[in-house]
This record gives sequence, structure tokens and C-alpha cells, in this order.
Amino acid sequence: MAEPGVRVAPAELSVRRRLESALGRAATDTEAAMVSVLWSEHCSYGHSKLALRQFASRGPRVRVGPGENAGVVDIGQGYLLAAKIESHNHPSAVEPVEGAATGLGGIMRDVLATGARPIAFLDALFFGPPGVAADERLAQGVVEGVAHYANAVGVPTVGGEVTVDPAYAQSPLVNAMCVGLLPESHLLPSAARTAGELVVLLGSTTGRDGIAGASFASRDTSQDLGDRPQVQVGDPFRGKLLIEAVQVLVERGLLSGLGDLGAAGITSAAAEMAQRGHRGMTLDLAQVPLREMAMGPAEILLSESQERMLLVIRPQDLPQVLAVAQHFSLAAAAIGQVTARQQFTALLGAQTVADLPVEVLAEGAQLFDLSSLAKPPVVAGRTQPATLAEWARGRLGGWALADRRQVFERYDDRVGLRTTRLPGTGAAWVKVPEALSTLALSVDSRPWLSATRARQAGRELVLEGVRNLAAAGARAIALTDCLNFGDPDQPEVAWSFLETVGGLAEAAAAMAIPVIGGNVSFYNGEGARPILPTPVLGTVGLRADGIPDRVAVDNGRLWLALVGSRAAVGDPWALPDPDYALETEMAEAVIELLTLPFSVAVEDVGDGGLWQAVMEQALRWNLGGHFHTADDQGDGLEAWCAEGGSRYLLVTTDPEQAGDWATGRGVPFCLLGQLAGDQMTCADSRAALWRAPLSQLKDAAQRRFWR
Amino acid sequence: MSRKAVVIVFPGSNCDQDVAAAFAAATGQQAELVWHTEFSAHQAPLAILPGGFSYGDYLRAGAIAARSPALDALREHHRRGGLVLGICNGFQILTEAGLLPGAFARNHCLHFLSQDVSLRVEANDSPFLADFACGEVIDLPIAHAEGAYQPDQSHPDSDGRVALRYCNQDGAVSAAANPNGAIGNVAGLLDQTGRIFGLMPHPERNADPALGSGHGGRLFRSALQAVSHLG
Amino acid sequence: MTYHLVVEVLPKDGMLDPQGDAVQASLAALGFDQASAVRVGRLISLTVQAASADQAVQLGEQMANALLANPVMETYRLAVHAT
Amino acid sequence: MTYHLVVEVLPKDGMLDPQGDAVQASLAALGFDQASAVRVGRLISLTVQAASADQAVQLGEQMANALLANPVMETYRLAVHAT
Ligand SMILES: Nc1ncnc2c1ncn2[C@@H]1O[C@H](COP(=O)(O)OP(=O)(O)O)[C@@H](O)[C@H]1O
Ligand SMILES: [Mg+2]
Repeated sequence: MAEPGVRVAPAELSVRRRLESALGRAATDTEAAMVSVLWSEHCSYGHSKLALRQFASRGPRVRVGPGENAGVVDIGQGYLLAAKIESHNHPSAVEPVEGAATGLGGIMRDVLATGARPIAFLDALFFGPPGVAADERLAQGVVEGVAHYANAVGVPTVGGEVTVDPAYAQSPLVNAMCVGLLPESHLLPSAARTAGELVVLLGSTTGRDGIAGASFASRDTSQDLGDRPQVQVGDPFRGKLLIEAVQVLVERGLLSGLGDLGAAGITSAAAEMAQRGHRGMTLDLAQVPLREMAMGPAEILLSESQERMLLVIRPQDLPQVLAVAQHFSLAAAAIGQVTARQQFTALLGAQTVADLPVEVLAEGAQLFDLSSLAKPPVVAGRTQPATLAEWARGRLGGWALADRRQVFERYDDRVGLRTTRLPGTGAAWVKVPEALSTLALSVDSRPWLSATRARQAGRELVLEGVRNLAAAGARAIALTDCLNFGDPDQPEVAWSFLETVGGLAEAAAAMAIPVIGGNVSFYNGEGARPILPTPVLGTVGLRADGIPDRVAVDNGRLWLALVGSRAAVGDPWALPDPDYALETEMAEAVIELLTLPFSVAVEDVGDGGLWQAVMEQALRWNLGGHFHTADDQGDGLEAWCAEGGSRYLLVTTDPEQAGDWATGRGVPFCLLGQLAGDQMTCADSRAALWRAPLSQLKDAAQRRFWR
Repeated sequence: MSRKAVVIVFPGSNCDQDVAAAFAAATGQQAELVWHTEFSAHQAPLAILPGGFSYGDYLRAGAIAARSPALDALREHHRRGGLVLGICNGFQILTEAGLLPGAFARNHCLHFLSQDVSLRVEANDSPFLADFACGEVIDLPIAHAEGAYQPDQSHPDSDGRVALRYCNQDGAVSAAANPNGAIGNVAGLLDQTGRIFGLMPHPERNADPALGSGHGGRLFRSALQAVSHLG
Repeated sequence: MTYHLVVEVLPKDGMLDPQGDAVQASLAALGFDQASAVRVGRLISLTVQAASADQAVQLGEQMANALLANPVMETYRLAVHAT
Repeated sequence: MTYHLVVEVLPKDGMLDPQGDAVQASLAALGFDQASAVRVGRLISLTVQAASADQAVQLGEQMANALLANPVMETYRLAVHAT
């Protein structure tokens, strides 16, 4: 009998057929519904799993790699760090406030599931240009949603990025990263390892919201969604209670396994925990605390109601666990048992509604090898500027310099008292006195580079993360990536995806930074117009010792200097082939530079080239200046516009000492000029290439992302 | 009663641990966290209502927490001579409970704002502000979405006394220095006894000089001095 | 008897209503410039068990005074229907 | 003619309403345990110039669809009175 609310679409018939051949019997509708969601792209990574195996995920610090909820690394003193980035693009396109909010909730629970307390969020956001009401509504709604959730759960949003491009019109990307901290003794497996233990559902009650959201995220959002509200509503208040309840349970040693409920709800969490522990589970759906009447078994099994966790506990601890839940006014119920037989059995009272081998559920999805399909795109790319003035005009007319404060002022950036560098300048600093250290965190993307040179962009993202952190005085220890692409069955998308992964994996391995987890989001873009391929990389690092947190700047004079390798020769966007050894050396040199008294700040040169980096400093200090590059930096256009290479911009109080240090260290050094006055001039050794009043930069900084 | 301060934790409070840690670091005295249902009048001379989103700030910020039995205990605590400090959401709870006059509307910009602000000390005849001079300008961070203070117009003479106003760095109280639309730039308020103090800014967020001005630490030390002879 | 109660909460006259102003501006931008005096408030819909409509109204008033409206800045109106 | 329009916006049936749940729990704690099915929504009150009540209703519907209610999550009801 078909149960209410869950229809098996024709496309899913072949899934049913595969399931039935694996089972050797007819499948129930409930079983078919479970499998059709679990085997969807969103849950099974069918198109990406093979490629993702390229990532090197081991390392002396790595405690948990990809495959579980969040990755976990050792930061010393008996403390671990959990980190992961995730997308919530499709839900945000449909309902931006709740889409973004539930995205933050989802990634927060991923971190929570390791046993960690979440201590920081970062958000990477991609919007269409303002001016179109629908896009402004999306941009504003997404930021409101991030604020709504993050602020209330009491986890600071310490960094992020905002990209505006027509490629994201009507298809915003919302990527959120969460970092958590835990003592080693709190680390929990997201697995059910001991037969006879109880399975407990904790958090919100289960309703009909978001059913089949996972398979929906795997398709085109413009398709008919039916009449049921597909929107999941985030409840940050319950999210906060969930954090506190889980912390109490972990501290008291009451948990032996913990998983979060995300896509495909109970089905996914239970199947994965059973699979990882090489066990099975028998669940009685009649025990699940429901919010709505007359929910069918498939609805209960697949509901994506937010703010729920799945606990595995010793039977004798049940009263204690329920008491903790009650203290925090959270719903909780023992809904089943871990079994030795590796079978996932769902009962509704006395009736068996699903009985599937765990392996079939968790691993049965079809994997596709994209390489057989991939075809390089015919790239239009960006037209190259003929002059620096043209370059500057493009960036001043866009959102490259728009002050991001209009976004992050809405975020609580310092609850928790750990944020020692607030958003606004480079990587965030989050202190962890427990482990005697300070973290540096950043998220980065380079969509246009990814669109034109996918592999190079992949490498460059890793290097940019390293440089971002070096400029913040830190060494990268782990990476987490979120790969946002269009339809992977399109040969060009498949190609750029594979190239991106290849580039990321190569550079991460070469720089010996493990990739500890990530997320793939396909099918982005409305109908025929795909988004730019948008890999986003989250980089986690530790600040080196001896670097001052605050540099006192007496109202003395400041100079800018370029430190590092020369720019690429030729095409300003042709990145030089990466020299990984040089990158490491440069990062170390920059970290040393930051300890010296004449250094005020260092920023890496990335998107927008030297021009962008200099303009950012001009805005920061509210000063212009006459800045010129030297001949050994390449011709003027190259020197100012090139976006690659291991280059850093130094702000210094003493250019002579800085130059001496560079000579002694054998680091290329080019004094650009002094920050002064209200006119801006960029020149090469011969002539001025571009001039503008500082006020023009300020106008560009005032540009709004909406309204 | 040797304990000097308790922090009353409501479901959804999220600055409770911060304020306890900052208080301890600034004063050398522990501030103990107490779940709201467990708070009673005689636990410590100073009771702190922390910032955050009690009950999700659903309905109105602080409205639901203000109906907690803890507020009856807090009234009793005050009657017995105890001190009450409400920070941000704690301040909102105090107005919702009628312990301080007025109410809070949404920020005029209609969104949450996290930023540093300057404040002018308007009254210092309170234990919380004894260490500050009238007219002194201090810096503290704000972080709230509902901070537009509204006086109670039907009881214009109800007994609140303004203790802090948003101002510019030179101490001028102006519309330009008003981050949220609070009537009269009100940022902090005392009751008539001077023993209940509510403020929207977060003293715990820069009590540690590594995180900013350190002015929040002075506020805690001033409060501690006032209660050091008690308990 | 079961009654359906709707409590309409609006900012008091004379209170600034920036949200109402923002909505009015957005409406005007969308071409609805016939709209004026826009005020944004809150609506609480609930059902109560009561012996009579009068008792339901009384309950509604008690709830509004105890929690649902803040008398410093808000006024409320009550509507009751038998269900 | 001037018409007074009230748009009542509520979360759709089946949508989670954390606010309504919290209010219901708080009402119960205050002794109002007769209250159930509490939903919290928004109320927009405004005046429009229109030729007829019908036209005012039409305008109200257009405004609700364009801005005042979010059709993905909310339903609305319209009340019109001549003033
Ligand atoms: N969406 C956002 N959320 C929080 N912080 C942001 C966001 N966007 C930008 N920021 C912050 O603003 C600063 C400038 O952003 P960006 O120019 O992208 O930085 P960077 O040059 O360091 O990559 C950084 O400190 C960044 O963390
Ligand atoms: Mg960036």
C-alpha cells in the first residue's frame, strides 16, 4: 500500500529494481522510499566519491578523516579540533532565511557529533548582483538567516567571504564552516559498535518538514515541489539547548556513539552509524516523538526535521540520558537497539516496515566514474584588460572593494570571548587557551579562476589558504573543502570538477596539509545556466609563537612593500607553476617577518592582484600614496594585476630595516611607497599607470550588496 | 555566604559562561552559574542576568524568561539588599519583568548589530559605577537586535535613572552616535536604589584588555567592591 | 467548548515603527504608493477550552496582559470565534 | 475612498513554528494550560486609497503576494473596512 505523502517517482523505478535485485525479493514502498533518498546524489556522493579518494587525509595530527561527520585534528595539550564546511545552496534559493539558518544548524550538528563544542562559524556567500529585487531578497535573506541561527546558538561568526557575480543570480551559494573544540577524552565515534546498546533520538520532535529534501537537493530547484511545504525551519533556540545537552552527556560519559540527523533523517544517521560500527539496528518507529498526526513509516524514517541527534548509549544509562533531555526541555526517546546482525529493521509496533541489509542501504548506491564523461569546456574566460585603468575601472565598478562590514556587522563575532581578531582583516584568530594556542581560520574561493583554469585554481586555493594563514602568523594544519558545481552529467561540469579535485589534492599533498572532510553540492544553477564552478576551501591553522596580537601604531608613517616571488610573466592570469618548496619557505619567512617590530601587517596578494591588496590597505588606513613597482616584478600591468605567485604586501614603519631583513633572508623585496595624502597613484618604474582620488575608493567601498 | 556572584542561566542564555569567566578574571572571585529554576534570593550578594537569547527571544526579547519563577526570587534578592546586573538580554528581561522601567523595540536598522560603541557615564551613585566619573566616556561592545529603548510614557516619572548613554568618542550624545534608535540614547539604566543596573553593552566582552578597552573589567571590580563587605 | 482566539498586537499610536516604515517604503518601491500608515505587529492565534465565549475573551485578555503584549509599547485587540 | 486593510500572516500548516511552541509552553507555565495550537505570525495594518472595497481587496492581495507574506512558508488572510 502506498503510504501518504511519499510518492515513488518514475525515475526512481530503476532504483527500486536495483534494490529488489540486491534483496532477491520485492521491496516495500517504505524500503523503496528510503533507498531512493539514501542513494540520491546528495546522500551517496555517487558522482564524486571516486574522485574524492584522491585527497590525502592522513597525517600525524589527524584523528578523524573524511567519511564521518566533521574531521578532527590534534592541536596538542590533550585537545582536538573538529572542522567541516558544508553547503546549503538549494534550500537557500527556495527560502533564503530558513535555508541559510538550517545550513548553519546542519554544520553545527556535524561538529557536535564528534563530541566537540562548536566555537566558531565562517560563511562563504555568493550572490547575484543587486538591482534585481529577487536577488537582493536572496542576499539579504541569506545573511539574515546566518545571523538568526549563529547569533542565537552563541557561536561566533568570525570570518567568511562574499562574492557577487551574475553567475549566482537566482542561484545563491551558501557555504558554512564550523569549528569545534574538545578534550581528547570527549571524542566520540559516529558509529554503533556494541550490540545490545540503545539507540536514542534526542532534540526536536519529528514532523513532515523537509521530507525528501535530500533527493530534492540533488535535482533542479525549478521542478515542481508538490504542495507540501518543503521548507525546514531552523530553531536556534533548540539548537542551543542541543549543544548544552550533548555537552553534559559527553562530559558524564553517557554516550558511546553520536550522529547528527541531516539529509534523509533517521534512515541516513542510523544506517551510517550501523555501517561504521559493523552492526545493525532495529528501530521501532512508534517510539519516535512526533509533531504531526498520522505520519507514515517512510515519513518518519525520512523526515529532515532539524535539531535532532541520534545517540547510542548503554541500556542502564537511559534514565540519566532522559533526565538530561528533560532538563533542557528536549524530546528524547529510546527508539531501538544495536544488533549484531548487520540488518536495518524498522518496526511500527509489531509490524515490520523495512528490513534491509545495512550494507545495501549505506553502500548500495551506484558510483559513476566522471572521467569517462568529462570534456574540457570551451572557455570564454574573462577578457583581459589592456591597461591598469581598465582593470581598476572593472573592480571599482563591481563589489571587490565593497565593505563586507555590511554583512558581518549583523553577526555576533565575539560571543565565547575567543575572537582575538575580528572579521574585517584577513584570517580570523580564535584563541584556545586550553591548548595554549590560537587558531587562524579562513575560507577562500576563486570562481573565475576555477572557470578558466580549474586545476590551477584548485592548487591556488590551497596555496592561498597557506598564504592567508601565514599573513596571519599561522601554519595551516588542516583543510576542509566544499565543491559547488552544476550538473555533473554535463561533460564540462564533470571535467572542471575532476580538474579541481586533482589540483586541490595535488597541492594539499605537496604542502602536507591533510584534507579532513568536505562536501559536494551539484546541480547548482537555474535550468540551463550553470553557476561558475565554485570550490571553497576552509583552512585551519595554528598561530606560531611569539607573534604579537596587536601592533600599536603610533601615528607614525607607514610604507607598503611587496615581499616574495616576482609575478608571472605574460598573461596576467597565467599563474606560475606552483613551487611548493618556495611557498613553504615564503610562509615561514612571513611568519618570521610578523615577529619583527617594524611589521604592522602582512596581507597576501590574491584575487585582484597587487592592485586590490594596495587598495585594501589604502582604505584601511584612509590614506592614498604614490606606489610603484620595480622592473624585476615584470611589466607594470603584470605586476599590478597578476593574481598568483607567492607574494605578500607588507605594511611597515621602517622600510629600510624591512629591506635589510629581506636581503638577509634572501627574499625578493620591492618598496612600493609611502601611505600618505588623499590621492592614489599606481606606477611602474617608468610611468604612472593609474591615478584616482582616495574618495573614489571610498565610494566603491560604500557599495551595498542589496537595497 | 562567601560566594560573591551568581550568574542566572536561562534556556538560551549564551553569554553566561563568558560573564562568569570575565568576572572571575577581573575580580579574582568566582561567579557561579545557576540554572534559573535553582536560583534563590540568598545565594550571593550579586546576581547577574547574562546576555543571549533566552527562550530564543521568541515573542519579544526577554519576555518569556521574565515570567520565570527566578524573577520572583530576584525581587526577593533585591529586597534583601542584593545587587542585580542585567546585561543585554538580561537588561531586556529586567524591563519585561518590570524591575526596570521601559521596554525594547527592534533596532532602527531592523537587524542585529555587533560593534564597539562609546558610552557616557551619566550617573555614578551606584555600586556598579562607583569607580567611574560622571561624564567619563567608556568603550564597550554591543551585540543585539532589539536595543531601541522605549521609556514608559504612561508613567513618565517611573523611577529609572539613566546611567549610560550612547555617545561619540568625545562624549557628545547625538543621533549619529546612536546605534539602535534608543530614545534618549539610553544604553544603561539604574533603578531608584542604584542596586539594579541594566545595560545593553557587554562588559564581559572587553574585560580582558587583550579583547579591547578593558573597561568592562572595571565595572565588575566596582560591583565586587560594593559587595565585598556583604556575604 | 473550543474557541479560536486571535490576538492582534500592534505598536502603540505614537510609537515609532521602523518596520512599518520599511514595509511602506518597499511597497512604494513595488508601485503600491496607495498604501499609507503601514504598521507591523504580531499575531497570536490559538485555541482555548472555555465554558463560554465570554470566558474565552476573559482568558484571552488575561493571556495578553500576562505575556502576549507589552503594555509599554503595544496595544492589542482580541477576536474570538467558536470552532 | 480610504480603506483600512489588515493582513494576517501565519506560518503554513505543518510548518514548524518554534515561536508558537515557546509561547505555548510559557502560557502553560503561567497556568494557561487551556491554550493549545499556538501559532505566532505577523500583522500588517495599513490604509489604501481605492475606488471600491473590491478594488481594496484586490490591492491587498497583490501586496500580500508581492511582499507581505512569504508564499513558501506562510498563508495570509485579508480584512478590509471602509474608514
Ligand atoms: N560573509 C562574511 N562573514 C564574515 N566575515 C566576512 C564575510 N565576508 C568577509 N568577511 C571578512 O571580511 C574580511 C575581508 O574579506 P575578504 O576580502 O574576502 O578577505 P581576505 O582578503 O582575507 O580573503 C575578512 O576578515 C573576512 O573574514
Ligand atoms: Mg578572500
